This record gives sequence, C-alpha cells and structure tokens, in this order.
Amino acid sequence: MVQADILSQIILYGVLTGGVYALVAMGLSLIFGVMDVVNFAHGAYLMLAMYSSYFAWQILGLDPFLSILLVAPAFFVFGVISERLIIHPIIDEPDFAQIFATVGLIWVFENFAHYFIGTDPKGIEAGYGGMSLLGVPVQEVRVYGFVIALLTALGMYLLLEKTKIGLAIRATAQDKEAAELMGMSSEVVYMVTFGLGIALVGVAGPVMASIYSTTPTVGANYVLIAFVVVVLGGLGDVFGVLWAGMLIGIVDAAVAFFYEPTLSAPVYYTIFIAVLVLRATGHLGGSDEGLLSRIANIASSNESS
Amino acid sequence: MSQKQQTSTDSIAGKITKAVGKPSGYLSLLVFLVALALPLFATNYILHILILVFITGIGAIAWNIIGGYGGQFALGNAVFYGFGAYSVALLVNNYGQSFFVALAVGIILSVLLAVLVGYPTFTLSGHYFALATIAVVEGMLYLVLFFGDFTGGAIGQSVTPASWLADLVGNRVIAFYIFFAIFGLCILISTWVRYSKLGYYLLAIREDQDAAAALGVNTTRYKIYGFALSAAMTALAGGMYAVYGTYVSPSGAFSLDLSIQYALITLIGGMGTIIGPIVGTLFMVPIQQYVTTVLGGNLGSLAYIGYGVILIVVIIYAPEGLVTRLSFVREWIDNTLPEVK
Amino acid sequence: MLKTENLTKRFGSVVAVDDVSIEIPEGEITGLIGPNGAGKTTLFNLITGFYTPSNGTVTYKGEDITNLAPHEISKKGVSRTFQVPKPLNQLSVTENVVVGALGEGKGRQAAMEKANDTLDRVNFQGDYSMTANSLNVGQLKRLEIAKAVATDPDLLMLDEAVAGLNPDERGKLVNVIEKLNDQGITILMVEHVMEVVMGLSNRVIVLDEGKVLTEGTPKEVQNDDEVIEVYLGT
Amino acid sequence: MSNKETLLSVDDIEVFYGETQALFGVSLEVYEGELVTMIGGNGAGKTTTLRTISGLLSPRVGSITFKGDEIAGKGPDEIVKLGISQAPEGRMLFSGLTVEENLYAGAYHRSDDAAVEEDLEMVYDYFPQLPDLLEHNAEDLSGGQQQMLTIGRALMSDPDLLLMDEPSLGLAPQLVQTIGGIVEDLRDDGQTILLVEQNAELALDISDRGYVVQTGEVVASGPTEELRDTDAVRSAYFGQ
Repeated sequence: MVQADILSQIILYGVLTGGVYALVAMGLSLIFGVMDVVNFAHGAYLMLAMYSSYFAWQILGLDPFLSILLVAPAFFVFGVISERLIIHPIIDEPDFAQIFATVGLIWVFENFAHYFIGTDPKGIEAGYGGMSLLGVPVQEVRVYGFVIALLTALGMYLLLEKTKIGLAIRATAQDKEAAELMGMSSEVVYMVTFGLGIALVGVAGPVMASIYSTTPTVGANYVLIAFVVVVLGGLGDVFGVLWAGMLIGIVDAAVAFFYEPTLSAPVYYTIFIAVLVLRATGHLGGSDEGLLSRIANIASSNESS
Repeated sequence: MSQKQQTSTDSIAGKITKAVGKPSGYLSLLVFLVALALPLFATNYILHILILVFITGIGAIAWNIIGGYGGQFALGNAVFYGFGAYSVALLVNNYGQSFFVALAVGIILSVLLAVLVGYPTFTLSGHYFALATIAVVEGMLYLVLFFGDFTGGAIGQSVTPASWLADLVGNRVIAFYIFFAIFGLCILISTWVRYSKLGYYLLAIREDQDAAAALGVNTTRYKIYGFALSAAMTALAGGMYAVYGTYVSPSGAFSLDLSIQYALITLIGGMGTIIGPIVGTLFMVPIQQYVTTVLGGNLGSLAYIGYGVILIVVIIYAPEGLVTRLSFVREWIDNTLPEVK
Repeated sequence: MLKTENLTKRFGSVVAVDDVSIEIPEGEITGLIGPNGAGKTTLFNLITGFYTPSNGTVTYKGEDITNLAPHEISKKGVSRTFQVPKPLNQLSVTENVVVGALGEGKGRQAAMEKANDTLDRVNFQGDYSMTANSLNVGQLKRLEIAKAVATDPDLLMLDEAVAGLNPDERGKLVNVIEKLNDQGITILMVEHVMEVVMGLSNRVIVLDEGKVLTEGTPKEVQNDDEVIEVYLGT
Repeated sequence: MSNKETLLSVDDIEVFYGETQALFGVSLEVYEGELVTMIGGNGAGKTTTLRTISGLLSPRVGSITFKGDEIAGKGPDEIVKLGISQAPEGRMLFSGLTVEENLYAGAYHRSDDAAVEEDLEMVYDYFPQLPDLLEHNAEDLSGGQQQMLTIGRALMSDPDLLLMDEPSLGLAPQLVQTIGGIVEDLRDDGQTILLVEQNAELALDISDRGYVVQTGEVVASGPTEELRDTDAVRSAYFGQ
C-alpha cells in the first residue's frame, strides 16, 4: 500500500514538473492548431532559449526568471523571422516539406550550439534553495516555474480571447478564407502566431534552464513530451494543454518513483501511441480536440442523460 | 495507336538492350564495371567508405519505398536498423545462434513492429505517422538503456561472429563484393517494387488516398506492406553492419539522426524515383565520412549546420530533389554521344 | 442493379441526405441533378463507401454493401470518378490507368495492355507515354474516366465529367459516355450541364435538400412544376 | 439608373481552377445604390465571379475596377478594406466562435469603435433574433439564424458594395421570403448589393437589374422585368 505522504509528494512533484512541460507545449499547440504546421524544431528553439537565459545569467548576472523579460520578446522576433524565411514559403506544400524544413532547423540549431558553445552541460546557479510546500520539500525554482506557467497560460488565454489579434488568430484557425474576407491577412496572422509560439518557448527556456542543465541536444528530450501533451490537451487549447501537462508530469513522477526514470519516456510514448490508436479507431473526436476535453464532454453528456 | 502499344508492351529484355544502347546506359554499365574492378586498385580505406555507402544506401532505398513511393513520412526507420543490429549481436553473442538465424529474427521482429505501428497510425494524417515513428525509435532507445544488463546499456556491445564469417567480412575485398551484391539486390527489389502492383498502389496512395481507394486499393493494407518491406530491408542493413562493424551501440543504432539521414539522402537524390536514394547516398555518405572522420569534432558540427541549410534550401527551392534537376545532364549525354546497337 | 433504401446521412444537426430510396436500373444512364447543396455528392460518397450512412442501406446486385470500405465496393464492380482529377503526375498516361487495371491479380504486362485498351475505349487523344503533368483538361477528364473504367465496373459513377470543358470537347466526351453505355456499363452521373444530362440520360433523379424530389424521363422532369420551382424559385 | 456612378465594373474576366476554366469572359457592372442579381444554374460560374471580385481568385484575363481603381490581383484582406464585403456561399462562419465574436470579426479592419457599435445596433435592427444569441457558438445556430449572422457579419465591415452568395440556400420557404425582404430593405436603406441566386424567381422579384450566366458566360442581361419574360432564364437552368 502506497503511503499517503508519498502519493501527495508524487502528485505535487508531478504537477510542478507538468506545468513546465505544458509551458513548453503551449507554443507547439498554438502553431499546430492555427497553422497546421508541426514544428519539429520546437525543442531546438527551446534549447536556444535555455542557453540565452544561461548566458544572460553568466554574462549579465541576470536572474533566470527576470531574463524572461528579455528572452521572450527576442524570441518573438526570432519566430517572426523564422516564419518569413522558412515557414511562409512552404505553408501550402505537402506535410513532408514542413517536416523536413523544421528538421533542417534542428540540425542547424543543435550544431550551432555544439560548435559555438560545446557539449558540457551548463547550469544556472542563481541561488535559489529549497522550500516546503504543503509539507513537502521542493526546490524553489520548480514552484516559481509552475507559477510562471500558470501566469503564461492565463496571459495566452486573455490574448486569444480578449484582443483583436487574438480574434484574428482564432478566426483564421477556424476558416482561413473567411478570415481573409473579413480583412484578416493570413500572412500577418501566421507571422504573429509563429512569433507567439516561439515567444512561449522564450518563456519556457529560462524556466527550464533554472531547473535543468542545458546541452545542445536537450530540446529533443522535451519536444516529444510536448507532442504527447499537445495530443492529449488539444490544439490551441491553452488550459487543455495545462491539464495534460500536469497529467504527464504525474505519470513521469510516478514511473520515476516506482520504477526508474529511464522508463518514463517509453511510458508516455506508449500513452502517445495509445492516444493515436484511440483516434484511429474513432474513439476520439475531431482532430483538434484533445483527449481530455473529449473525456470531459463524454462525462458531461452522461450526466445530462 | 499500334506504335504506342508497342513501346509500352516491349519485352523486358528488349528494353534492357535498348537502355544499354543509349549513351547514358552504356556509361552506367561502364561505371558498374569499374566499380566491380575497384578492389584491384582501391585502398582499403576507400573500400571501407564504399561498404558504408552500401549499408547506408540499403537503408535509404528501404526508406524510399515507404517515404518516396508511398509518401508516408517514416522518421523512425533506425529502429529497424537497431533491431537488425541488436538481434545479430545478442543472439550470436549470448545465445550462440548462427548469424542467419539471428538476422532472420531481426527482420521478422522489424516487420512485426512495422505492422504494429502502421496499423493504428496509417488512418491518421501524415503528421501523426511521422510523430509516432519518432516516438517508437526514441522509446526503444530508452528501453535498450533500461534493460542494460541484457543489451549492454549505453556502452553497447561488441559482436563476435563465427570465425568463417569474421574471416569473410574481415577481408575488405571480399566484404566489398558481399555488400556490393546485397546493395545490388536491394536496388533490384526496389526496381521490381516500383513496377509491381505494390509500387503502383503506393504511388496512387501518395497522390490521393481517396482516388486510390475508389480504384479498389486497400490503402491501409498496402501502406503496411510498404512499411513492412521497408522495415525488413532496413533490418538487413543493421544486421549486416553488426558483423562488419563488430560493434553495436544504442546511440548508433536507435538514432533519430540516422532515421532522418535516410529521408534526407532520398530527398537530395529525388524522392519516389528508383535512382534517387542511390545517387543521394553516393553523394552524401562520402562527404559525411570526410566531414566526421577527417575534419572531426567541431568542424563536423559546422558541416552539419551546412546540411541543415542545404536541407531547408532544397525543400524550398527544389523539393523534387537533385536527380530531377540534373536530368539535363543525362539528356545532354544522350544527345551528344553516339548510340551503339 | 443498385438500390438505396431510406439512406440518410447527418452531419451534426444537418441532414445532408434524407431518407433517399432510389433504384438504378441495369444498362441505363441515370442522371442525378439538383440545386447546390441538394446532397448529390454526399449520396455519391455514401454509395461508394466514403461515408457511413446514419441510417438506411445500399444494395448492389442484391447484396448489401452498406458498410463496405471504398476499395471493397470498387472490387464489387462499382467505380467512380472524382470532380477534380488527381493524376499521378510523374507517370505516363498508361501507368496512370494501370492502377485501376491491376485489380484482378493480372501481371503487369497484361495490366499495361488492358490500360492501353481502356485508353482506346475512351478515345484518349494523344501519346500514351506522355507524363500526366503535361495533359490538358480534356485529356485529364478522359484519363480520369479511363482509370475508373480500367477496374471493369458494371456501374460507373461520374461526378461532373464534363465540368470545365468547352462545348466542342463536351460533345466528344458525351459520345464516349454513350459508347461506354452501349458496351454494357450502367452509368449514374452527377452533372450540372443540363444539356448533357438531359441529352444522355434515360432517367433523371432530382434531389433537393437531401430528399428525392421527383424522378422520370428528362422530358417529364423538365416540365415538372416542382422541379421548375426548386430551380427557378416560386 | 445609369446617371448614377459606376461602383463596380467587371470586364471580360476569365478565371481558371488549375487548368480548368470556370469563367469564359464575364462582364458586369453595378451602379451605386442598385440591387443587381446574377442568376443561373449550378456550376454556371456565379460563385466563381463573386470569389474573384473578393480577391479569393485572380482572373487570368480581364480587369475588375472598383470606384475607378483596378482591384484584380489584390488580396481579399485588401479588398474588404476598400469597401467590398461578402456574405459567402455556405456561410463560412467561424463555427467555434460566438455570434458576437463573429460580428466583431466582420468589423476587424475598422478602428472607428463608436461607428462599429452603431453598426452593431443597425445589424440588430435588421435581425432582431441575433441579440439573444450573442453568447452562442455559431455552429449551434439554426440554418436561418446562421444566414442572418452571415449577412450581419458582412454588414459589420460597413461595405460600399455587399456581395451576397445564395442567401436563400437551404432555407425553408418562409425564411427565404424573410431574407428576400431584408435584402430589399437593405437596398432601400441605400446599400449597393450584388446578389447571386439560384432561386431566380426570388432574385428577379427583388432586384433592379440582372445578369443570366450559363457555363461561365453571361447569356442575357437587363432590367429584371425584361429578363423575366425571356427564354434565356429558363434555358440557362434547363439547357433547352
């Protein structure tokens, strides 16, 4: 029998880690949902954002959480430029063009880091310690990271729901032609969407860098988790992604506790493929809908009937 | 009308004579003969590079069947390479099985895995198949690490094949001919597939699944056939490499980079063409070998930045690959040099 | 030959095909017309297995084919064309048709011959060894029909076969359709160009808002008050 | 009629989908304040013409001038800013967005917030059902309500020229009459409209002038009372 305090510890760790996973997945979900582009290079952007925060700390002595104010806007611009140069020319091309182009970006970014920075892990020591949360000892950075994830989710929600550009983004995601008939330039919307998606990586990077150490290939470890989270949470669904992130975080923590950390990756890849199987056999709704919201729908319709 | 029919119903032998008669045909034959004679004057190092070309080429040809003919973006084909390599390593080393049994097991396991992955994902859009194949290769990498007692863990393990086999592949000249023959066999299989029912069906599926289904093509089944064949050939490459390289490691075998390489090589050469993966391999592998072994370390990563840029530029400006772009070379040769009867 | 009974397809709250029961008699050309949004394409997709009906059955030669997959229905002898032709661009005209001809487990050689014969049957104008990406619209439309005919259908379903053609090419394609019908292929065609439907069809079925409004000979349909009403309004 | 200013002039346009030609030289004019209709059977090219005017398609040959300026080749987002908005066929609503959001989407390119609010009230006047539905998603509306939202959304851009594609499509007879009445009201309030309809009777009843199209060409045109008597209308639909 698992003791209650161990269980609460696993859940707390899982939720905190999962919030950060969700932060990584949010941009991916936004880009996939609005543009129907799978950004395989998402992890590579994350890696660059982690290094950016590391160097901001090392050179400027900037606290990693403060460096978000610098890194996120810079990555917005970085995203806009990437969209113009690479995504825009192939937006109407078949799937494989997007897959290859973003895979090409991975090689460029990873080897750029490899050549100019090297492979030794870089960690930020910003002087954060431990604290006690609900009686469980945790690292401060994880708690702050989680808070930032929540704030970012809220900010994204408000941006999408309450602003004009948010309306244009959501309208374009629903029907690109109709949005153009309303005067919403899909070129601009795609530029902003990709910029925002990469800006979200610019938020996630410093948070990740404050918790984990950075290497040129660190992104690959998290991009697949992010895909699992997106498939579970839904495309362009900010809170769905948040919930899914926490769920994966708990699974991650539980597997690591009861078995071994190396096994958690195979476990969520299995979840990922299981979700795909469910979808293939028609047990999941529309392709934009996440598994969680689907379950919620089924649950609520069962209640009402 | 009768003339039209004649050209398309010519016997295969007639076609071959005709193809060889053309300048590009007899020049290719010449290249083939030179290749056969290579061990007479090439150094062991050049033979080694060529053997690597053959091994990688088999993987690229295999990828072209599902990715090029079928248009299904497998990005985890290294998992089959890994199955082939590890089956040979583990069964030969730990269980004293013969190489051929071990290789067969690797191939069978790969086919089973291909069916298992393909069946649920082939009904979804292309993105999901690509993602699922990545998940499989990454997940398998972790499993190999997790079961380290059995697999040798991160360090991998060396392979000690039976002495007769070790002697054969230890001799570079003999190894060259063996791998050349298998490479040739794979080219023949790929050519045969292209003009078989499977090939036509895969091409039809790539172009438009609904239209293919309306013509009586069971699209899921033929995609699985294509994927399974691709898996089997890739496992063959992995198993062969295990005895040639006498060493297998998880990062070398279950590698996302290797999976992407297969696709990149085929893209550079021309996706969906018979010759694309062959030309792509001949072009890319020697360059890569030069870059990683001669330039090494840091300069190597500089070269990979170059690859990434090439990949992006090719995708944006020449998505049909280099072979199609270079077809004017063949036309020029055919037009300038005389034909032979 | 083909019969639908109470066939219904709902998309959410929209009923695209509503309780449609029709019969396609063997050997005839049946026209399927109706204003935009009447459910013609949905009905095509239901019959050929691309959609699963919400209700009702499709019977072909006395056999229930309601829940079969598209490729299975094709194998039974029901073949269709698509409104927008999507050829295999890098392949020759013959090779495009081969995909349809390979179905019966014949060898490649036999399939190639059959593909060429089929191209003759539809009076394909031009060199069969041309790659498909160099074809004009008229050739593409015939290639599309040839692909479907190469599967040896007993029932051929044409989706706007003459759309986008000029009157001259249209006339030639009408001859091809008549010829195929003379050779024993039953035809069901969705067509917007009225002179073509009215000229070719033995019988015309009119759909409106997912329901069968009326059916009859072209003459009867053209003079039917209800048909005039749905087309011209009241 | 012709002493009014020409607002839109479509001159001999040819339009292709890939290699397939859809329009074989369509010309038409719309004067300020007019309600002009384009009628014809399925596949005649009516929707293609409207999509080309809105910039979703580009003509390969021919020109389109709006208020004297060439607009052929401009993007749809630019054209709506110049003053042409469209209530498209099949409604093309943002189905997962609320009614209110759909309406504001129509006013997306405007920055005159006060006028936008006034126009919103105007739309509510034309369609009194909409204010009660503001929080509903567009996909949950009935067909008639969706059509009203489509027209309302197009009006929210404050267009000089309103393009309407088959507003009667899929609606019950009384609703068709209601929509027809609203189209007339709009014209009477000074809105210039180019109306595409398959329901020729309705269109000819309410419009000032009409064009009859058949397989990508204009086969007859003139004041509606003259068109009503011609055989061209009947033959355009039935090919006699």
